Amino acid sequence: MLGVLASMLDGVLVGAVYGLGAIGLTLIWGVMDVINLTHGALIAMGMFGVYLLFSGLGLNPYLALVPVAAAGFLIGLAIYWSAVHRVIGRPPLMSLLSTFAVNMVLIGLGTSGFSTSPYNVDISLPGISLGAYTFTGNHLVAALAAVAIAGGLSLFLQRTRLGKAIRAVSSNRKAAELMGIPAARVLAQAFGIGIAIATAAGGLIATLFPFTVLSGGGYELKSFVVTVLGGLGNPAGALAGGILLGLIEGGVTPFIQVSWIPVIEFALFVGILLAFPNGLFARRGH
Amino acid sequence: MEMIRQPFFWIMTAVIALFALLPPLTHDVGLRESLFLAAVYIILAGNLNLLIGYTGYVNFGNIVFFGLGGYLGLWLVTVFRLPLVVAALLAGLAVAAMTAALWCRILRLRGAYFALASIGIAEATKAFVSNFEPWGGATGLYLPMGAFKAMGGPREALWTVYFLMVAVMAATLYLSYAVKKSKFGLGLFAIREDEEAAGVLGVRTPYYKTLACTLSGVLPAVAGTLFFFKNGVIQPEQAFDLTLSTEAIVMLMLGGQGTVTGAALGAFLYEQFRGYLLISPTFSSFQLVIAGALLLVTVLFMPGGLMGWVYQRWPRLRRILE
Amino acid sequence: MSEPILTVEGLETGYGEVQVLWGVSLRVPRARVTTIIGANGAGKTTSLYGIMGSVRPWRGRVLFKGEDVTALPAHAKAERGLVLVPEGRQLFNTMTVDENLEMGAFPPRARARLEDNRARVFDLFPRLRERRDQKAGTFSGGEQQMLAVGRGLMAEPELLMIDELSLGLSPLLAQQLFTTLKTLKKQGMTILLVEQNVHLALALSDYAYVLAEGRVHTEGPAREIAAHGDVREAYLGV
Amino acid sequence: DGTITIGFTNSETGALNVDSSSQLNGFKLWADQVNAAGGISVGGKKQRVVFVTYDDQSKADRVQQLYSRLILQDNADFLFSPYSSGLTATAAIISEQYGKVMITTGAAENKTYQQGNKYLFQMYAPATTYLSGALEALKSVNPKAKLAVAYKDDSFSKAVAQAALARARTLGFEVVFNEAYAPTTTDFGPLINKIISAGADALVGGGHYADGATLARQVFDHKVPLTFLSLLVAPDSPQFASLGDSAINVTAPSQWAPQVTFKPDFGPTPAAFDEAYKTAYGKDPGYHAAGGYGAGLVLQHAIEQAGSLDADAVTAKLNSLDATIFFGHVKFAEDPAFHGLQTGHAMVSVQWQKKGAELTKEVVWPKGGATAPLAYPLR
Amino acid sequence: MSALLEVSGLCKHFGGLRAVDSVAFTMAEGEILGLIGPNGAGKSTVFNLINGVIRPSEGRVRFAGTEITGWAPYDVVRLGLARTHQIVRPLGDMTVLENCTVGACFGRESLGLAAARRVADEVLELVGLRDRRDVLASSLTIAGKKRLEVARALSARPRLVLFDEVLAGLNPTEVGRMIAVFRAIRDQGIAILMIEHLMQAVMSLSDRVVVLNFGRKLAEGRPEVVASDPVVVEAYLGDPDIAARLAEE
Ligand SMILES: Nc1ncnc2c1ncn2[C@@H]1O[C@H](COP(=O)(O)OP(=O)(O)OP(=O)(O)O)[C@@H](O)[C@H]1O
Ligand SMILES: Nc1ncnc2c1ncn2[C@@H]1O[C@H](COP(=O)(O)OP(=O)(O)OP(=O)(O)O)[C@@H](O)[C@H]1O
Ligand SMILES: [Mg+2]
Ligand SMILES: [Mg+2]
Repeated sequence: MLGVLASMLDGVLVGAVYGLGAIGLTLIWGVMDVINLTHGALIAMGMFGVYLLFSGLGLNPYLALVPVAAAGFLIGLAIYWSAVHRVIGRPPLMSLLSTFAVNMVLIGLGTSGFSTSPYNVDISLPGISLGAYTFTGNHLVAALAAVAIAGGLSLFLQRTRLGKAIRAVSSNRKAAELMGIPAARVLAQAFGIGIAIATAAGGLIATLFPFTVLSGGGYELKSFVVTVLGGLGNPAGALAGGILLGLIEGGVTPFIQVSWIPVIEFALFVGILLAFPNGLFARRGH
Repeated sequence: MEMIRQPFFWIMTAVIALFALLPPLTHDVGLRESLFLAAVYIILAGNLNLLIGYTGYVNFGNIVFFGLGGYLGLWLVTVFRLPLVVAALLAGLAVAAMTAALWCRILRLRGAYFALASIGIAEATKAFVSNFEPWGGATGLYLPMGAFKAMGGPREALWTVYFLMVAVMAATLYLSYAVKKSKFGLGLFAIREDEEAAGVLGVRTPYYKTLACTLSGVLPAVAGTLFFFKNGVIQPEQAFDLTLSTEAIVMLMLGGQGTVTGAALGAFLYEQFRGYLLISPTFSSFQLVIAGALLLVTVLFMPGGLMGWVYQRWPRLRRILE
Repeated sequence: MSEPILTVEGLETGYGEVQVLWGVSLRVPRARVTTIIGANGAGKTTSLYGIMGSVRPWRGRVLFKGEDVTALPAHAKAERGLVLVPEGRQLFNTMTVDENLEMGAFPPRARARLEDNRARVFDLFPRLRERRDQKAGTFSGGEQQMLAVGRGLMAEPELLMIDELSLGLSPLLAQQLFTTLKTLKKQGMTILLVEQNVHLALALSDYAYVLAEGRVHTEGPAREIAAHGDVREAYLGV
Repeated sequence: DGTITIGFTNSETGALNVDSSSQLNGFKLWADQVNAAGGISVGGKKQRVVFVTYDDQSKADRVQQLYSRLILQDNADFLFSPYSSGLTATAAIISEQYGKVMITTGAAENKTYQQGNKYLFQMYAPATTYLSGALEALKSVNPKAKLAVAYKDDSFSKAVAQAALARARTLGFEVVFNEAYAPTTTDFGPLINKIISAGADALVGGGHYADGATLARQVFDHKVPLTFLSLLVAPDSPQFASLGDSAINVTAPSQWAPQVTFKPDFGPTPAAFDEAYKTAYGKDPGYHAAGGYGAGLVLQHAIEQAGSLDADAVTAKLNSLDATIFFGHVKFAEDPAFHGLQTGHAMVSVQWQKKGAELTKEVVWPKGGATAPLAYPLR
Repeated sequence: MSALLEVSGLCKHFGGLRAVDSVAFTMAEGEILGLIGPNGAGKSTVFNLINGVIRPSEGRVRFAGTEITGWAPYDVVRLGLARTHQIVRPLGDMTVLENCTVGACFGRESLGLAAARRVADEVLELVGLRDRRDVLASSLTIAGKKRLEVARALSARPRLVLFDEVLAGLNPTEVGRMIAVFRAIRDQGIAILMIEHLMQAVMSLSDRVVVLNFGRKLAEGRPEVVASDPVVVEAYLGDPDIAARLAEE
């Protein structure tokens, strides 16, 4: 019994991080209808960013998140202007393609730089234990950080002008231009924010699990699941979705072979999609 | 059958003939291997085109057809000792049936959500098969050498499989052309442009979508059987490789979605190109980077894919190269 | 008469290879209502988009308040007070009425007077106040038109350009709108109107241009145009 | 011409990168030494060795294309296999039809050798034997241990685990937990919680480097109350030491360890190889490295015996080979049902032990070849 | 002879809003019925309910003797009931001709491609889009697109068409021409149910007029009668000689 509780708690902690990982994707997707296939690569980039700052300069991994996210924002702008801007508003597949191309480049550079062998950020904060079960400090901190970032972002989108402008542009670009909103710049910033959060998420994950250049892919997949649970372009939803996902994983593990978890997870995912075509926590339809 | 009177029909036929004749005439197995993979890619991209290019539904799960087909086929061959061709065809039908049953519900989802669901299906299937003991779970199915013996030894077997694969490719090309020229195709295009409006105009959208999706599954499934039969082993990681799914989409876009020529050309060039980078001593370590960069350039400066560009440059070709 | 707030000189543009405008020249004086009429496909909408820069001008110049703004992007012009209520509404369908209006007031100069303007728009179209939280996309055709005009007014325009003002509006509402424009005009607002309800348009305006096949066919004081023989026959259906 | 071409693909990129590349080092070292000595003598004539290699990206798509190319365009005389069992089976179809000898290093899955191949020879002890040593060692210290088996969900690890389960039962262990985990797993939290719940006090299993290292680390972080931990592949790699405290007293089945004391019939002594490898690459050789070198060595021996490059002549020599080299005893099954399966080679168990500040890898099983007694319990 | 279209007790609620509230009317073969009313009165919603784009909350729709309440749009068309959209929905990346071919292929007679193209051509001729037949639908002007909507609906060879403000955006002269077209359509025996705000057209075309207000039927009858009905004037028509008042300073 205690075991079930423990693994559910574990699930929630990890889930929060899944959620954070997905926010970047869902934001960009919801706002500019771009399925950003560089997401995974950039999560990985965040991981290695933190790794380098930590093992290279001995910077505290959690502090390292700040420069990493900042760099992520700039990289985001760069990717937007170079690869995304020209294909926006074209058939959705175009952006799919261009981001896939950028992804190939990033992965290629990554593999030639770090090969595909695993790395890890070697810190372990004192955890808390529950009977024989232990929750590492890293998990606790990561979960808190995730919640904080997600909360901040959704406030930003609902309240601030830029936030609303982002939604306006996503809803009707031409009209936005006519109303004096510099659409392109707004989109670029939105993209930058999305990437910044993706890299930050990567950085947090790096403090939990070892990673390779390719690790991002797995989290990208989970991000898709979370996106659906949470609804497109809805950060708070994404966080909730992530936690739910973690909870489900944690909840079922004690009762089935762990190798069946993915089956449950994705079957459930498709089921939910059919039941709630706009996502479980969707606020605005699509 | 006024298709026969179209020049494009004969262009396709010529290309298929080249595929079928070049390797045996030159006795060049290297060429055969490369064309074999090209054929596989053309089959994947070409059938995907029915759903993405014609109907406007982005299916990331297209690899499931290929993988399931492979598993069903090898299972039938190894366990029931069925001859390859029979197994392949049965696999095709079985996959079609499953698709019709399952996907018609998925197809109720629109745009991005459909894309997501298709990813979900791909992953679920993969995870399921890696746990499914009758199919060897993670170990997969190994093909006993005997299976080749039945076809006169490996050497002959591989040639036979190659010709079969070319046949499936031919079927793919003719099918996509026939569909494009048909009333059915017109309905699909209408759905792609605006599903609501199409419905109001009388297009039975649910049936048409399901039919398109089902059609797009049959030939990849057959190809799957052939491909993994040739490999002699099938394992989940290889059978349901999401990257290949995405690459198929890439090929389609590269060539120009919605056009038969585009799908085929995109697939062919992509295969050749990746293959070349992989073996070229200078590039091999940077092959991904280069492939990516070139792809990006094409996307940005040839939005309509290769065919889009060709049509713009020589509008008259629009009539000839479908 | 004071120098015009907007001057268009020999504007030429089109879509892709197709040229649509073949040298359109307009002068829009301050505090007046100017109308463009013309058959379908004459190039009215294209002219307005050309002025805004949504369709890039190929040749010719656009001067706003004396400044050459030909090359500026649309949003820069909106910030200077040159505002277009586009044909076919172009609302932010996924956002509420309120948010739509708020976005209308995006330029800094408009931000300041957001609340007063919102109040004014709501008085103009009470329906919008009743439905301030409804998503614009689910509005009826006419309601969308109200919102489009309202959003335009939110932007504190110095020159308000409206494409197909009365399109889809009930006669009553159309009349109300025209009366509103008249009051706005009295308050000193400058308006450039594209309108198919030629009778009302000419009645309201001071000066009118007749566009045909991408060229200015005739121009003159509204009354003369209204009386002009072949104009009556071609556009007034009499 | 005067050279012997050996072709193979290796996984420069993709999941199998680490294990595959250390093997490559082994191949290279062998080739360099041979060429330094002028080459392999074929019928008295010295012929130099050249490698042709491509990246198979750890994927099956192009394996056959690449092996065809190796054979037909690059005129490879002999082949080494790709790293994993699946890819090897796929490549074997090509190598067999062109009658090319292919020495497999890595592909430990027994199924690979049950497809009726004639020219395929396995360097490593097959998957089925991997964990028996570890279990015997455990039996010697705690016959009553409650055993947990957790393994990577791929063909190799699964084969190993299943063999281990059978062995465990015959040794009379109670198996309280037995599950596979997805190959991409990085978060072992759920698994570990279950192992704790099951009340296991010994854990055997694992898979390859990435997952194995992670599992070891998280077992440590979660303070799992285990007395014995033995994992496949990962702990054998020198890199494993970087785990620090998490690595202490972890044992692993190993195809080979530098300290072994075999008396080679030909080729270098274990110590000599160890030395050469250190000087060449500046790090300790893992068993993949040794296996790679061994593969070359065995091939060289067969060629020299046959006195020709003819595949069938060489095959005959390999079939009849029954010798000991630095890598251990080598003998291939001749029974057509599983021709080429490695039957001679026996594995050892190694353990990371803390000597002062140093972490060193000691051979702890079989007792005969042991360099240190098994450290028990784990913590 | 029984009615061609029979709508009874039709209701549609959106959340709290009663967009359509127990509306009932009938139409005879070949009749032209005008549906007018203030913006947001529920006219387009009535169309959506009739051809099945949305399901009614209550009420029934009978067409040509068949109960079609809750049918899918594509089945309704096959029965011979076509419509246009107020907010145009062209199949943008297809040519004008292809747009109409779709209409003909999947319309009442569900023709083969060749036959469908012929029908499409005739129709385009009729609405005066013949010369644009090979341009992409997306490149038409709003008014052009509205004409396309008309053409597409007619290609289905319907017995009844629903026109939703297809004259909006035309100048009076062009309206005059379209009115002629409508007469031609009617002479082919096709009944027309049209939403219009252009009184000029409504008056001269309609046999009868139904007036909606806040989702309810406000009035019904012959055009000139309805037009002079003070309630209608007050709610919808407003001041006839507004133009004069605008002009005076
Ligand atoms: N997006 C477009 N692509 C290509 N051609 C276009 C596009 N929009 C308009 N056109 C063409 O430009 C010409 C002028 O169009 P425009 O919309 O300016 O006419 P208009 O005077 O506004 O007509 P209406 O009264 O119907 O609005 C027309 O021939 C139209 O077909
Ligand atoms: N999906 C929806 N959700 C909420 N309200 C809706 C929806 N669709 C329509 N409405 C409301 O129902 C009412 C009737 O809409 P409808 O489009 O039928 O009006 P209409 O009579 O066509 O007006 P117009 O002449 O302006 O086109 C409007 O107030 C509109 O806002
Ligand atoms: Mg216009
Ligand atoms: Mg309406």
